[in-house]
Amino acid sequence: MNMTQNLTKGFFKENPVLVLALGLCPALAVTTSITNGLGMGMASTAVLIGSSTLISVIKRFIPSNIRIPIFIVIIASFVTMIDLTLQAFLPELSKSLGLFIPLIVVNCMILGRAEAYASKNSVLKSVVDALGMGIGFTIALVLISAVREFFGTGALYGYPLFQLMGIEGFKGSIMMILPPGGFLTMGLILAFMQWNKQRKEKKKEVK
Amino acid sequence: MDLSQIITAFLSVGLVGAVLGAVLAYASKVFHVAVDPKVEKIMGVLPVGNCGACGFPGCPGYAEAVVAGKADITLCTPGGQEVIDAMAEIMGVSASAALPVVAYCACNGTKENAKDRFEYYGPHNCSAAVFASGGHKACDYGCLGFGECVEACTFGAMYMMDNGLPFVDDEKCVGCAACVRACPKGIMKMMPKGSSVYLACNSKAKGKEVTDACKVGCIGCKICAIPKTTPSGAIKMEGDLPVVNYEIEDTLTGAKFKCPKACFIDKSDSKKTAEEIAAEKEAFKAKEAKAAEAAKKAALEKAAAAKEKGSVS
Amino acid sequence: MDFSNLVIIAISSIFINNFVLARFLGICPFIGVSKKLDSAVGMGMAVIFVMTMASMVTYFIQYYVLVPNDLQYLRTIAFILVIASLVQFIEMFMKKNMPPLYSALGIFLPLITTNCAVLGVAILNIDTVWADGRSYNFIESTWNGFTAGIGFTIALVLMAGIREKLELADLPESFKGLPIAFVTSALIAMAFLGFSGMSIL
Amino acid sequence: MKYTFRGGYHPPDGKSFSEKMPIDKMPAPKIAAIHLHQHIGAPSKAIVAVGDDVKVGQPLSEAGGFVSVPVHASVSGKVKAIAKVADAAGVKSDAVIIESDGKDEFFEGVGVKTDYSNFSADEIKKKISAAGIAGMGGARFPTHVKLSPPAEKKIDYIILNGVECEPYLTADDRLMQESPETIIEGMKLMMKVVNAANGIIGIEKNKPDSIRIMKEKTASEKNMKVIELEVKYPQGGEKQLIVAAIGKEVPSGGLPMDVGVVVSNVGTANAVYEAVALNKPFYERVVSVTGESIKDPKNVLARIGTPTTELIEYAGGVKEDVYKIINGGPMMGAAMYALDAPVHKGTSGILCLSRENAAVYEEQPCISCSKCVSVCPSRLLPTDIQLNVQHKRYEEAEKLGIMDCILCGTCAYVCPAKRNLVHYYNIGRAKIAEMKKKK
Amino acid sequence: MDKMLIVSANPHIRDKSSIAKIMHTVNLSLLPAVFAAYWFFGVRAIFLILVAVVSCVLTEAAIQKFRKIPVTVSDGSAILTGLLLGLNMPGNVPWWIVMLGSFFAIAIGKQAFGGLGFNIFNPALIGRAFMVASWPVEMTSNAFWTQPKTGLSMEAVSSATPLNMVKSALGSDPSLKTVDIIRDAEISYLDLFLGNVSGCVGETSFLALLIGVIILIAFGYVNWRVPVIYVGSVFVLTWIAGYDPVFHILAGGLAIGAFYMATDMVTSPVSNKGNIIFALGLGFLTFAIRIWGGYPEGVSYSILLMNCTVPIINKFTVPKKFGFVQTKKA
Repeated sequence: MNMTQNLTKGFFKENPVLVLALGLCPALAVTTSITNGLGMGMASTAVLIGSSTLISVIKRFIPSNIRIPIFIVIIASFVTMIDLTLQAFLPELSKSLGLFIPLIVVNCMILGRAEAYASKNSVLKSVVDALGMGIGFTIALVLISAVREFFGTGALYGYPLFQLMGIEGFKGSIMMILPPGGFLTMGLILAFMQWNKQRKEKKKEVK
Repeated sequence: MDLSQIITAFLSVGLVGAVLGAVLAYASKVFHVAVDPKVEKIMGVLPVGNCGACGFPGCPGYAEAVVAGKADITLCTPGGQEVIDAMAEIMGVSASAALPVVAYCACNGTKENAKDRFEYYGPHNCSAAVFASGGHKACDYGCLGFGECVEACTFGAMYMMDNGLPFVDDEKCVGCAACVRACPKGIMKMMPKGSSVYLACNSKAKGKEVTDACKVGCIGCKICAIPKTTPSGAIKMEGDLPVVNYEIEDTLTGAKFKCPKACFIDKSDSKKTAEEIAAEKEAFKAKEAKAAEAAKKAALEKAAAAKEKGSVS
Repeated sequence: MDFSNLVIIAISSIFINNFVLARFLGICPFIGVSKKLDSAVGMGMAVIFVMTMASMVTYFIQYYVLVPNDLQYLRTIAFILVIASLVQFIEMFMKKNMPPLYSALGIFLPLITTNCAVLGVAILNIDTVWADGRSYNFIESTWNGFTAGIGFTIALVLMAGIREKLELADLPESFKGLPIAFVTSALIAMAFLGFSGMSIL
Repeated sequence: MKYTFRGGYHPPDGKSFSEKMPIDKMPAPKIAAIHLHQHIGAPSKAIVAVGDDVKVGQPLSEAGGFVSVPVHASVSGKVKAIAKVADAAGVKSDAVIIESDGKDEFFEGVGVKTDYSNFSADEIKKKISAAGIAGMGGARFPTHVKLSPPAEKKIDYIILNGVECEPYLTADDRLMQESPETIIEGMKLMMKVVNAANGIIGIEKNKPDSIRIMKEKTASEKNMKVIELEVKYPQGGEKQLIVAAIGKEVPSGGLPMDVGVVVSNVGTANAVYEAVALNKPFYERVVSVTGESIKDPKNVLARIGTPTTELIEYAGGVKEDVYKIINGGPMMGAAMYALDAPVHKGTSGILCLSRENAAVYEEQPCISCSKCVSVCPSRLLPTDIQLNVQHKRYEEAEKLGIMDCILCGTCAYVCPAKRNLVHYYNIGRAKIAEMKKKK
Repeated sequence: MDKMLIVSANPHIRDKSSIAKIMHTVNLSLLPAVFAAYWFFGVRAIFLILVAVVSCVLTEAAIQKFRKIPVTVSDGSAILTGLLLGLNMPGNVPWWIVMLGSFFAIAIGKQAFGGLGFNIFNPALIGRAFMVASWPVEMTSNAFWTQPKTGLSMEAVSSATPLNMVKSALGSDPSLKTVDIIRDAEISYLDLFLGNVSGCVGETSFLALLIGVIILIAFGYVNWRVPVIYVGSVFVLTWIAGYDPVFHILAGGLAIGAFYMATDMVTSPVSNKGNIIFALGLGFLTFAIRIWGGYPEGVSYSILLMNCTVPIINKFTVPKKFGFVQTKKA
């Protein structure tokens, strides 16, 4: 597998949220607007890259039977760093993501990559893999939050599209930015992906 | 931030960690319970993300299920192919060295070829239809055409054709024999991947009964099994139905062209044009005529030789 | 001890701010272990147990280790360490001393380590404040952990019951598996909206 | 007091076609095909060879075990072949095919009156078994086995089943009206065999004539009573009848003898009398040939082995609109496609239905209206069982009690979604039996 | 015989009932309620009901076409969903909200689960809950409820529903008595019974809905236990808690909920025992949400919540199989 493939596989083919169903909690909880989704995605990516790099650097020195606690501590350290950084520089975002910043620790995507990839591969490969996965995670979060923001408020990234198009009477469905909307969007996106996959398979069969 | 703060931070977390570590280390000795070493080995290769994607309660649960044989080794999506391979090694599920096989449908009773004996109403699947007086097909052994085999195929290698019979895509078929187990009539069978000609009938009934029910059913005439048609001996009769032994290499062209009911089907025919098939038939006939002539000649020569011998003696 | 505070905590963490359906905590096990009713009940019991224990232990860590040393920023690291160790300890203890309970609950324990609901409840115990600015005391924290676990269990058990029924349903191909699980969660979450604004007192 | 059970449903009974028709003795057929296996249990073994001459009542086979009974020639003539013949369900099995010589001669001793008053229980049982009697209600269980409970099981009651809850069928009804004495004598014989103190005859309320006659005839017998049962299908199910008569439920997986009861069909009682008193083996029985699509509905005394086609012709043939021909009643009988299938010991009727009555419907999804649950006499959850079988989850289906189902078809009858419930039960039960065998 | 006979499993005769017959009977039994909606809320009520019915039917047909499965709108179940949804709308709600709600009800509430018979939740209520969560102002604020008017006058005057009135009055002064509040608003029990009060267009008339449900019970399409126990338990609970029980059973959507939504065959338990538990749960939840909750009305949410529990109720109320209860020797 070359580097490009290694990078891009996380975007869609092995997207951590949409295909592997990892890291669902933040993907549903903070995706009420694109700003939040993007912020969460980038924060997680930063933690992922940091921890993957460090783990793959020191992988030789970690005794295998206590590797998991060590990984968790490493990840937790990076999370704390990110948490403090956000609090200092982006207090608004930090507030709206709230609880879910510290909870990046228990995002199984990060531990999963550390265990399945970084602890077995070279530093460069691990960084690329982490970057790819992080971008994939961000893509998924932005996608979900775009759907929710658009149908929920009629706006995209804060721009009120409906009003710009001159449709005044129509109001977005507030439910989409409430908890049920998160589940629903996720379910419908997954259903769409499954449908698309089956359609392609069927096409192949007909050929 | 002054130095003392860093030291307190370091010390307190270190202390918490040390205490917990010590307790756990002690506990792991005190509470040690023997586990199947295979489980531990599998735990070693699993990602231990405990994500639950496999449907089991965490990685240990999954590892135990695998060792107990209750779960497939393919359920760990985060681990991907590497984990599957590693687990396969631990579990000793090596890729079988046997010849690759593919499934085929041993029936050519299309809607046109085979008659119905009654109209069937009920659930649209084969095993249900069998419970209504053995199924609506006049032939007791014939394909019912509801496609339960296709449903059983998890590799997308089968589909139902318009003529009411299943089609097997040899390239996709992995030889798992799920369709063989699914068919209530025992029509789906396995053959080596490279072979092309197979017997498309499963009827163990006598000649008249078969002709009453189906245009292309095997009447048990034994023509295919005689050495003249199949010199290699790859076809043997078992009761009223011939059985092909694929271990003996043979193109089975004799059986294909000489069967009076055309029960032998050549898979490669679908890729050829009508002319090509006709030409092949001609070639076979010519070859056979030649062989017959040669045999005749040989017989004559033999007779002549015998005569000569006789005259000499 | 004000009993009414406990009632408010219970109503809030079971119904109004249900951990799964409103707070999105513990989605992975919620989706993963809700295929069978029996496992769902086992998992739920294990979560209740661990959440209660974790609430108790992290309370001590916070107020007797971190706060006196002015180290609140190490909260995340300290908590996750404690929780992970706690779970592992409980698991080993159960395996040895209570095999029947272990086979019923224990197998779910590892799954809980990385369950964000547990860390979530620990952090929420510290962060939530009453109207007068007071944080949860020890009993309130423990009670919050316990009731949040009950809320999680209720959601999990309802979901498992529905998913067992859906196994036999004639679902559209594209909705089979995860998609319908999420759609169902959405509809349950919508039903739980009925509890919003509820106050018994 | 109301005699009935919980659940059940009353479909329109359609008995008017043949209930007034006296039993009509049908001439012997030209060719009779007599299956060697006409009962539950081991098949019987043929003792005649091709070419042998046989006479009416001559045994053609011997029992193949304890749970097995012989079959007897129903016509006199020559054994033409012993070959596989399809039965009403389309299953092929060995049968003795006899070509009639038209003389209808009796085998030695058949039909000779004997004084049976001094017979011991064992002697009676032996006679019953030798006569090849198997339950005539449809289950075809060998009667002598039913009458041989283990020593620790005390039998208190013989219950005669004159319920005939299947719509259309009238064979038992006619038999009760035309020969009540023999039925009562047969019951007395059975009571003697198992030493039962009481005899009960259960008859559904929609047969007032039978009830009147049986009551008159048993008036002098102290230990016998006739009970009038509510009109509800499947009142004639063995276990349902026991509940209705004595209020006890046969435990799941158990037999009537577990509650001290032996249940027998009225036809069987008649056959027992004939076997013991007249030395006449079981070679003919009453069959209702009925339905709206037959020209001349009848109750026929037909020889075992008579082809269905001849029965239909004897009843005037089918009408144009015939759509389905059923062996047995409309609720539990089997639809036939091969009309040369011969009459069996368990054939209680041949039913010709028109499209209007026997329409088949496309299945619709279950809307859990729970009608099936309220009518199920076994108190199961029919739709859950069906869905589990449909999704090949046989263990679940077994847990839900598919094996306790009596296949009566009431659930499928009432289902507004027209689901083929019984069809799935058949599949599920077969698969579970298969799985158990493997273990 | 040369004619091909039919073979299928027993039984060979079938009852004449059918799903379409059941559904259409239920639809017809709603006619009194539709008439009451027209009588009290005018043409706009009929318009809303029509929008709902047409959108439901079109959605169902479109999805079934898209899935390439037989279109089954003629069985009347989509019409029923539309009718119930339309009857559950405030009089002044914008029509496009009704349309979107109907779409959601059928697409997500029903077809995503595989269509008729497999839905876990009552589709009409899913539609309504979706609308309440999405457009709370239009669906619940006083400006969108209309004052009933007898006859054909066309102007619509907005007014709070009795439940809203009582809830907000009690919120400001808990010591008030319900009876006094409604007397001050000039609402009599008779008004509540007939439907001459503000509210959703089809829910106000207890009388019309009662006629409908009696027809259904007579046909055997509704298990009488559910409506009776549901209404009864609300009555008893509000009575014990010191509220006005008669007001609580007559006001709001309890009638349409108890008579039509809770009794939906698909989403209610199978056994009688299950139905009793189901109805008791409904009664308690409705009481809890009305009295303690943030909403003045709790019927639709309680039914949705109990719908979630139906699979579990079914699991634990399996009837005792024949032969497992040994009756004592007589």
